[in-house]
Amino acid sequence: MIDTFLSNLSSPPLLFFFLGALAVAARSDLEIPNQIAKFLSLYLLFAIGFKGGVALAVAPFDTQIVLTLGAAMVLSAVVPLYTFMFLRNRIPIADAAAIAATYGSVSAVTFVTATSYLDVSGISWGGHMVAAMALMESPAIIVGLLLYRKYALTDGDDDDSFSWSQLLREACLNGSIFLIVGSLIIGWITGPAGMSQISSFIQDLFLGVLCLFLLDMGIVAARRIKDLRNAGSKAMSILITMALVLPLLNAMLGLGIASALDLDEGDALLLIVLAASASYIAVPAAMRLVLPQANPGSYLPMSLAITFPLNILVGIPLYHALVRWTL
Amino acid sequence: MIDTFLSNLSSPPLLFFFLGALAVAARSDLEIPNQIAKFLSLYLLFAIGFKGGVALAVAPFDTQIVLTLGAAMVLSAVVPLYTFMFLRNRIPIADAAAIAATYGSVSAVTFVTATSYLDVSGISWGGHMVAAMALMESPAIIVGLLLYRKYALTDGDDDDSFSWSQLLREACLNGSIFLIVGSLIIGWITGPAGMSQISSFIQDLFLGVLCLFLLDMGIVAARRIKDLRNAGSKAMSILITMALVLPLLNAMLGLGIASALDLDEGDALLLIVLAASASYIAVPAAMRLVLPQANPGSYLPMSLAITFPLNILVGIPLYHALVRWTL
Amino acid sequence: MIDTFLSNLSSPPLLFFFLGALAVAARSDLEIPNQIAKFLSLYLLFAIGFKGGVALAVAPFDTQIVLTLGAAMVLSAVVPLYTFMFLRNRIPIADAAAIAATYGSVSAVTFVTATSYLDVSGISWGGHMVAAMALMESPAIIVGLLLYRKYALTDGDDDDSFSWSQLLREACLNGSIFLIVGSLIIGWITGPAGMSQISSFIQDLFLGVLCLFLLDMGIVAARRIKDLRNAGSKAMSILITMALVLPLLNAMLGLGIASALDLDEGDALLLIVLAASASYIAVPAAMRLVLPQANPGSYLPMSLAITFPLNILVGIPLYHALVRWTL
Amino acid sequence: MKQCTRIEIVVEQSVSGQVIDLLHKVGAPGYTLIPDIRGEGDRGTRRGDELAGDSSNCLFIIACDDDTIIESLKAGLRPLLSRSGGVCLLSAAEWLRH
Amino acid sequence: MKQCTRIEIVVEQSVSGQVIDLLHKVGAPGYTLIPDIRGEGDRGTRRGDELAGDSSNCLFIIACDDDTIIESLKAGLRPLLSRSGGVCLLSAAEWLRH
Amino acid sequence: MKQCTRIEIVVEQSVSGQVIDLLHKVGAPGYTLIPDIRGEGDRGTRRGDELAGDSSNCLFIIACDDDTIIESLKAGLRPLLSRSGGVCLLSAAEWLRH
Ligand SMILES: Nc1ncnc2c1ncn2[C@@H]1O[C@H](COP(=O)(O)O)[C@@H](O)[C@H]1O
Ligand SMILES: Nc1ncnc2c1ncn2[C@@H]1O[C@H](COP(=O)(O)O)[C@@H](O)[C@H]1O
Ligand SMILES: Nc1ncnc2c1ncn2[C@@H]1O[C@H](COP(=O)(O)O)[C@@H](O)[C@H]1O
Ligand code: NA
Ligand code: NA
Ligand code: NA
Repeated sequence: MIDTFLSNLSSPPLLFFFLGALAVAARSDLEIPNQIAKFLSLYLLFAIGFKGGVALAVAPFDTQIVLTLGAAMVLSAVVPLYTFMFLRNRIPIADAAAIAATYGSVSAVTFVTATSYLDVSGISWGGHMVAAMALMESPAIIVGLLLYRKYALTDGDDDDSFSWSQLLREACLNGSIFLIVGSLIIGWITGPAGMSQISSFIQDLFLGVLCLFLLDMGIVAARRIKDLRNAGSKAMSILITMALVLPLLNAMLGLGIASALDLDEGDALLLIVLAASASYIAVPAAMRLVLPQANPGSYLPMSLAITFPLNILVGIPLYHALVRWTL
Repeated sequence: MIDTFLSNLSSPPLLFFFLGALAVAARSDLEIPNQIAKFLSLYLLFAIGFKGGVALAVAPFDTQIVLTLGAAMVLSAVVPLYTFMFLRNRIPIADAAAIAATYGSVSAVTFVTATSYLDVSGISWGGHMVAAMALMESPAIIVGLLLYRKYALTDGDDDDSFSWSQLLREACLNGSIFLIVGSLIIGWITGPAGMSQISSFIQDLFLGVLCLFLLDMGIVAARRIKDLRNAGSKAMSILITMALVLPLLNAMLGLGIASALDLDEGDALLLIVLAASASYIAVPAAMRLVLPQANPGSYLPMSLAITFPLNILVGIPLYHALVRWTL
Repeated sequence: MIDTFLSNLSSPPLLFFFLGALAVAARSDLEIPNQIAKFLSLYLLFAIGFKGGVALAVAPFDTQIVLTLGAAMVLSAVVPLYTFMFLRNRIPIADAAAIAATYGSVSAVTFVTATSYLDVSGISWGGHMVAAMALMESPAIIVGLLLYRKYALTDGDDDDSFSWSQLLREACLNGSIFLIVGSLIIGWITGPAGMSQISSFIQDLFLGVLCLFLLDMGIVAARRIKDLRNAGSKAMSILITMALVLPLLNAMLGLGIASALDLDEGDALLLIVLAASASYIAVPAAMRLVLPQANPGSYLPMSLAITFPLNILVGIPLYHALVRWTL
Repeated sequence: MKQCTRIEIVVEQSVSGQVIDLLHKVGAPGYTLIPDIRGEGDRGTRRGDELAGDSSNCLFIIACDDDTIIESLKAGLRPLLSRSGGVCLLSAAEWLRH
Repeated sequence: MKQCTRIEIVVEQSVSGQVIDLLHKVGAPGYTLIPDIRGEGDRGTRRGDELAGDSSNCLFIIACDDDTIIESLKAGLRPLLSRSGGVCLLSAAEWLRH
Repeated sequence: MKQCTRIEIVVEQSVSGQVIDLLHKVGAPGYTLIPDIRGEGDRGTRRGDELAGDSSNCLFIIACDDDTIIESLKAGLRPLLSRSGGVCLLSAAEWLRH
């Protein structure tokens, strides 16, 4: 198992993540321009969505797939419930709701890193897991906001600005969700014929782009750690602990579901990674619009500076070992 | 023929165009950063120019090629004439001149989409058609402006700001024209040896980049449709009709020339597509400087939101069917 | 030898450099967006660093390599000495120091162009030359500043703002140096296994990206020539002469060391190119912070508009001929 | 030259659409918009690093010589500013008419 | 500290070169230029989406304490603004001299 | 509405970190930062073309109603401006409080 860890840690993408973090620690001015970072991320969503869609086209839906997708959505709605319940008397209630949504939702880059971990290890995984990821992005946002409205608004204020249509739009039509779902559907429509047209672009470049993207993630995650240090309040220790414990807890839940559904090795690992990961793009974007009362200084450093590195550095090989051991 | 339509509509690039349009319709915030969009466009011009140049290097000029290039330029100068004559008493004269220039000139992305349509269908086409495209960009701009000056300036005002050198610079040295011509010449100089050095970059990535670029085009075209709705004047119905009729009319002219010159299937289709397409980069950029009196709100939505989708979605397979049927 | 020149001049990357320069001369508005240019440069550093690291992993350090690295660093510290001594009574002393640092340091793009010249010619070169390049970036900056402090500050002013830690950070942790060193180390850790994961991204696209990057370099270099013309002072003729003579002089020094160390053909050429090249990214960035008294209008046009084109157009094949003739 | 009020508004990028709608509603004569900029205020630092969930700001500049429009703009902005943060500065300026 | 006039000019990106030439000609002491921004005015919306043929705006800020220069700048700007649109605002400011 | 001073600072991009540190030190209530812009002044043209060694400028806007803070900001800026160039303009404005 130590072996798996070390080989994970010495894969180029993860080493570039370290390099980015090191750049911040060493106060280098290394930086990926922001439009480029955005483009690399669009590329990854486009490629993984398309790949998943093509895979779905050749191995169509069966009961197990439908059950997996259903379980994924339930997972994404349940995680916020217990997260919120635990936090709501400990930190401001808007922050508790935003953190709940953050951990119920998923991180596409963590997922993508796990798929490339599987690809490099030669373990197969199903294209429907991309659909599972897409389905897990939104429910947590809605649950998080409903929890906030139920528990915070007994005094009735602020209610006028709420709009279901805005909530649903922010939850489901965020650019990154839209692109991954769209690419999935297009991949599914065009199938292997479509893939043959763009596979050099989508497959051959994938790991190289992932390296550059994780370099950027290393930079931004390390900056967030600095932010965390600046904040340094009492609540911070709760938040840090949660950011370390929640992914492991949620991974266990994912593992339970995976073994209940008797998933294959690859799909099981991906479901666990989805459960364990926390959002740092779609959820914050939605929260800023539908729950501006929540402080991004609490939920963002948790997901980006702690949970994200934890998952990609230690989590993926650890969850993999657990899958091997359990299934 | 229905078959050709459907297979055209289900090619990945076109599906991504739809996805972009859908994003706007659904009010998603999906967006390609503007420097990235510019880069994707530079890449397409660079790649198609280089490819055309290399093709020219191996199959050098003959009489038919020279005739084709000449006919292309004439086409680009004639189309503005009848377009302007039809419009000049119906809408403001500056707008009529700008629209004339727009439809006489060409759209490189429509051309590129047609070449990839041919490549995927396994139909060959000649590198000199890239040169034809480059030659068709400028004449319409000059003709459009001369028409405006002949018919609008009887009262002599505004004349002082006119400068032939500025006009020629804007018409011929626009960045996109310059890049495509330059890449063509470089491809022609370096030939297959040069191609072997950069073919992975230029050929293998082409369709993938085209997908992302058409995603962006779908977004901007759909935004323009919204703009059109906002305008909603009487003149608008003329403009919309023109935007639907002109490409078909110009395509017929292109078809006539193609059969007179006895062009091959691929080259004939490309000439028709060039005739039918309308500019939305080079001409608007030139018009803003040499004819700022014209309202971009009239000529841009026409070419971008109506003629462009019409050509790539319906036009290409339709013109192809006509070519098959005629030649 | 004329042959080598012509075949160098007709390689796609160099032709795109000309095209960029021509765009400025013709007053075309062709432009590479600045974030894109930055990204292309990050890509080149990432790719060349990684490639060098992988090469090091398979052919580990020996005495000759250690000697080469040592000689490279010494070269980079010695060049500023005589450059400064020659200039210090002829132009403002801060400018003399900055020019000294500029010519002691290196240009990564010149190096990269030389490696692709070698690759295309089928001549092998050692990965440790990438390390040599990285080691040559910083010493000149430090030597340049120390010279300035020794000769300029007899009157003691401005001294308070000096900080060794800032100087070292600027000299050694500049983003581009950091990325190349980091990629080198990661390539060295992951070795051929890592390379197999990202080689399509790193190797296949390399020359295509270099074409687009040199297109941009052609544009910015030509703009600088215009700047030079504007300045037109007496000192300018000294600066222009220096910009032409220094690279040749430094190349001779490099050639001497290469033959003393008995380097292989490829490594010898790269060492000479490093000696002959002048920095236009790392050094100016550092100088603006540690020596803001120096006028970027003097050292930048020298390295960018004269020395850089001289090296890539004429220098590389010339130095190659010398290497062949000497070794 | 004409006296006017120069209005400068900094808000989060994601609400820029709401500000534009407001400007249309109150009948502002035009605006200039600088997108994707940074800032720091009571609600923390906005580094404009969207991939890190960080938001950007944007800056509107509006030249206006009609006091009724200015008043309705101010009234429309207040709830927006108190909900999502930002600043709005007003100063006197002269407008060079073309 | 020194009294000066702060001049702010918004024009279409494509004429920025002409404004820079004008600034050189009238002898402006310097300028700051924010490129590639957006706006809306009498001539429609400029979304800065060049590939859709849309143009961008740019914004110049000039601090100037010489009235002759200011007058010739204004004179030079007028035809440009009436041809291609845009706004120019002037206001009083204090300039912190270094 | 509240009277305040609008402070506008243009400096080279590479010293923006030092300005932010200064703003924190003097206790400025916030700032807005427009990065990567261009300009021309006594120290030549800054085209923001980093790969050509060219630097960019950046522009800070600070609304502040506390004179002590303004004075210490000015004092802290002077050495920075004389070392690396730039301009700082101050003017009066009204601040719409949310
Ligand atoms: N005093 C200030 N001066 C200039 N800009 C400010 C100031 N306070 C806030 N801002 C801007 O407004 C944004 C939101 O402010 P806040 O709501 O206070 O977090 C910040 O990110 C800044 O860009
Ligand atoms: N009232 C205004 N306030 C601020 N900016 C304006 C205003 N009117 C126009 N502009 C700017 O000037 C550009 C050209 O204006 P126009 O010529 O009126 O279309 C617009 O795109 C805006 O960026
Ligand atoms: N008079 C001015 N008006 C506006 N901006 C200026 C002025 N002078 C200098 N600047 C800006 O400050 C930067 C540095 O100025 P300098 O130190 O004079 O070279 C320039 O690049 C401009 O962006
Ligand atoms: Na999760
Ligand atoms: Na046409
Ligand atoms: Na050197």
